[in-house]
Amino acid sequence: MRPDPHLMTPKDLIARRVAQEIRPGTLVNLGIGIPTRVSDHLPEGMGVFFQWENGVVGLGHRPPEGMGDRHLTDAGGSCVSAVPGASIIDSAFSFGLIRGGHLDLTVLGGLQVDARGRLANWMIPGEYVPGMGGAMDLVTGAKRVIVAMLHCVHGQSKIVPECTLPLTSPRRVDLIVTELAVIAPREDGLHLLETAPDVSLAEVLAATAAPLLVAGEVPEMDLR
Amino acid sequence: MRPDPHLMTPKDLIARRVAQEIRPGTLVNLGIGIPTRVSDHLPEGMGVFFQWENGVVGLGHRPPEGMGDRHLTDAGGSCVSAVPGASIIDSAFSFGLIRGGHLDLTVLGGLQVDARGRLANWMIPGEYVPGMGGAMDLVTGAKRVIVAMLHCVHGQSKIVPECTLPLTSPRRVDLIVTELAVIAPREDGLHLLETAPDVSLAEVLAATAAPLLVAGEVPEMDLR
Amino acid sequence: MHPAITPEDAAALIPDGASVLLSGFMGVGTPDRVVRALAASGRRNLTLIVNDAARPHLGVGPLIAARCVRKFIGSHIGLNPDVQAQMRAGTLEVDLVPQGTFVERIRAAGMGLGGVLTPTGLGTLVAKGKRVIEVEGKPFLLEPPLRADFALIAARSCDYVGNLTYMLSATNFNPIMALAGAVVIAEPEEIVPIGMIPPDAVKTPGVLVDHVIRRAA
Amino acid sequence: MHPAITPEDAAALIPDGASVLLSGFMGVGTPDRVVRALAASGRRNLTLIVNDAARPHLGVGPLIAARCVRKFIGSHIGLNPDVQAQMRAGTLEVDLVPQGTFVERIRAAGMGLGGVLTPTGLGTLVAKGKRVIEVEGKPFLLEPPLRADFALIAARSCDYVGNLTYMLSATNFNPIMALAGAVVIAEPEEIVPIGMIPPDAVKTPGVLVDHVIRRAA
Repeated sequence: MRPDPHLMTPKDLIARRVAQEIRPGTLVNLGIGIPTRVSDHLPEGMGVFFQWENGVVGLGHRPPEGMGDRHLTDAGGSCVSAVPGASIIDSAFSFGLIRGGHLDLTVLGGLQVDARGRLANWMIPGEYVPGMGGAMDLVTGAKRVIVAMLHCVHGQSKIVPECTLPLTSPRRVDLIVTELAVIAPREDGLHLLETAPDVSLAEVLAATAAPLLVAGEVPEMDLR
Repeated sequence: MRPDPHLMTPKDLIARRVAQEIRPGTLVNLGIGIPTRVSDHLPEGMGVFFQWENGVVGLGHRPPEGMGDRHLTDAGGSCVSAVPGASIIDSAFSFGLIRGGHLDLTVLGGLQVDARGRLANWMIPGEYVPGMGGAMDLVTGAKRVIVAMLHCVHGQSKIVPECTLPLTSPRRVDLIVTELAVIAPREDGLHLLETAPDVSLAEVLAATAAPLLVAGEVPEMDLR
Repeated sequence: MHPAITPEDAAALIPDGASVLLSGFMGVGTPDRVVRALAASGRRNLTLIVNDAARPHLGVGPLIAARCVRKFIGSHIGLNPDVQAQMRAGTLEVDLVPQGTFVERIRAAGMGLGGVLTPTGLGTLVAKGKRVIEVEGKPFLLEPPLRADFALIAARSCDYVGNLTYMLSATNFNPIMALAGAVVIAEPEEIVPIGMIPPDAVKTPGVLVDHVIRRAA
Repeated sequence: MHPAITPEDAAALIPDGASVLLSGFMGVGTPDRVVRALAASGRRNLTLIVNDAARPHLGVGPLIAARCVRKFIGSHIGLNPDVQAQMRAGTLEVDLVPQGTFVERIRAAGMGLGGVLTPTGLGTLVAKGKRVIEVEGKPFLLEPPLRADFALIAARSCDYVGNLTYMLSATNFNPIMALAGAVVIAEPEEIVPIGMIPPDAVKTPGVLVDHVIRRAA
C-alpha cells in the first residue's frame, strides 16, 4: 500500500525519495542516520547489494529479537542479517571497492552543502569532532553521491553559499534530498528539481541560504 | 646416516651446506634449481615453513605418483603437497610477506655475484631473457639472502670483480655457497669462510675472479 | 609457535609508551580480553592505532577510560565522550585519518611499501602539510606507512602454528593489522589442533603471529 | 547477475587491440577454456597482462602461439620459446616487471590508488626512466597502476551472484586481477546456487564480476 506522504515523518519522506534513486543490481553504501532508513523503502527483489565500510557486502534487515550475533554487525555495531549471496571482505578490500570506482552509490548525511555542491559532514571545529570515518573515501570514490539530510538545523539552512565547515571532499555531490526539496548540484549551480508534497516553491527558497536555479514549473516529489 | 661428501654431486653438496643455514621456526623461500634441493637435506621437525611466490606457505614434499592435484603446485607448475598448518595467500599477499620483511631467508641461484656481493640472476642481454619473476622482490625484501650456485660456468668464474650482467638488486647478499667454497660478502669484500672437502685454498682462489679475503686457516665445510 | 599465554602475560609484554595496532569496528573484532588486561595493568602513554574509539565500555574504550593512552590515531571518535573530554583537556592527542587511508597506510607498512597514493583527502584539511604526487596527470596525496610495536588481533580460530581465521564483520582491520606489528599477539575464540584449518580458510598465516592468547576459561 | 555464457560468447566480447588481465602461474589458475576460445577466434593485437608466458601448450601459451598478442606485460617468459622467438622477430613487445610490483600495480588500479611506492627495482634496469620518491628518508620507485579492458579469471566455485572462491595455489593473481578489469569474466569449475558459498569463503564478491562462463559440458 502506498503510504500517505502527509503522514510520513520528514526523515522517512527523505529516505523514501532517496530509495527511488537506487537502480537494480547495484552496489550501494548507506551512511548512518537518515541514509540507513533508505533500505526500508526499497522494493524487494531488486538485486541491490548494500555494503558497509566494515566489510559486509549484502547487508540484510535487522534480525528477529534474540537471533543476532556479535560477528555480524552494521557500522554502528548493531546486529544485522545478510542476504543470500552476501560476502565478507576485510577493511582494505572494503575501501578498495569504495575508492576504486566499484561502488555505484553512496547516501550520506550532511552538515552543510554549498552552492558548488560540496559536502561538509565530519566536524564542527571547537564544538563537535566525531571524525570522518569512511566519509571522505565514500565521497571521493563512489560513482554517485546523494546527500540525505534535513533542510535546516536550528532554523538555519544547511544549504549554504559556501561551506563554513571543513569539507569532506571538494567533489560536487550528485543530488541533495531533504524533507522540502530535491536539488541537483551542477556546473552552473544548484538546480531545484522537485518540492515535497504541500511545500511551496516560496517556502523552499526561503529555507535555502544558497541560490537555487529554477527552470519553469517545479514538480512535486512522487513518493510512490 | 651421514652421506659421504666425496660421493655427493656438486649440486647436492651445495644444497646440503645451505640447509645448515636454516634456523628452526623460520619462513624460507627456495628458488628454482639448486635451491629447490635444499629442503631434501633439512632434518624433520624443525618447524620451518617453505613458501613459494605462488602463495603456498608450508610446502611439503612431492606427493606420491598419482596423488598430485593441479590446484597445489610449485612455482614451476609441478604438483606438491602441503604440511599440516599450511596456508594459501594470493599473489599480492605473497609478495607482501616477501617485501615487508616477513621472510627470514631466501635461497636463490645466480649467474654472477660481484666483489660487492651484488647478485645478477635474471638475464643475459641479447642471449637469454627469462625475466626476473620474483627474484628482485626476494633479494630486496628477504631478511637474509643466500646465493646457491656452481662456482663456474663454461670454466669462467661466476664470482667476479664487478657484475657485467644486469643486477637483480644492489643489495649485498649475505652468503654465497658453491661446490668449492662458502663466501660471505661484507662491507670490505668477499670473505672466504670455508672450502669444500678435498678442495684446496689455491683451487678456490684460482677458480674465483673476484678477490677473496682470507683470514688465517680456512676450515673445511662440515657436511654433517 | 609458542604455547598459548594469558591476556595478562600478553599485556605484560607491552611497555609504557608503546605503539599498538588494535583491531575492531565499534568494538566488533576487538581483542577484548587483552584490552581489559592492558587497561588493568596501569600502562601509560600508549599510542593507539585503532579505527574508532568505540564507547567508554566497548572496544578500546576501557583503555581510554583508564588513561593509558597519550595518542590516538584513527578515523572516528564521535561516540566516546571520554576521548572528547581528554582531547579538550589536552591530555590526549588525536590524529584523525580517513578510514580508507588509515587501513591502506597500515597495509603499506606491513607489505614493505613506501606509502599510499590516494585521492582521498585532497582539497580538505587532511591534505594540510602533505605532499601531492601527480601520476598520469592526476594528483594523489602521499600518505606514509603506519606501523606499530605491537598488533593486537581478535581471531575466530587459531591453530598452534598461529594460523588465524576471522568471522563475518569481526574480520575488518584484523588481517591488515596482523601485517604491521613488530610483535603480533592474537586473541582467538578457540585454538584448534594444527592441520584443522583448511589452508584456503586461513586469513592470516601463522608465520606472522608471535603469541597466541589462551582461550577463556 | 547475467545467465552463464559459453567460452566462445566470452571471447566474442573481447575486440582486437584490447588489453586483457589473465591470471595464472605457470598455467595453474589460468582460465583455460576462454583462453582456447580466444586463441581460436583469430583475435589480433591484444595486450596481455599475465605473470608468465607459461609454455607453448600451457596457460596463455596458445594465445601467443596463435599470434593474438602484440604486447606482453609480465615477470617471466623463460619457458616459452614462442615468446623469445616473436620478441627477437620484433612482432611481440615484452615489458618485464618484477612480480611483486606487477601484482601491486594491478591492485593499485583496482583499488583507486595512484600507484605503488616500492623498493624493488631500485638500482637496476627496472628503475630506468622512473621517478624515485623519498619517504621518511628512504627512496622508493614510483610504479603506475596497471589496468585493463578485460580481466579473465579462473575460479573454483561461483554462484549466480558472481561470488568466487579459489582453490590452493590456483588462487595466485585471480583475486587481484578481478579488481582491475573494466569487464570481469569468470570461468569457474562449478556454479552453485546463490547462498551456497559461506560469506567468509568468498574471495571475490560478485559485485566485481560481469560475466560467468558456463561449466564445461
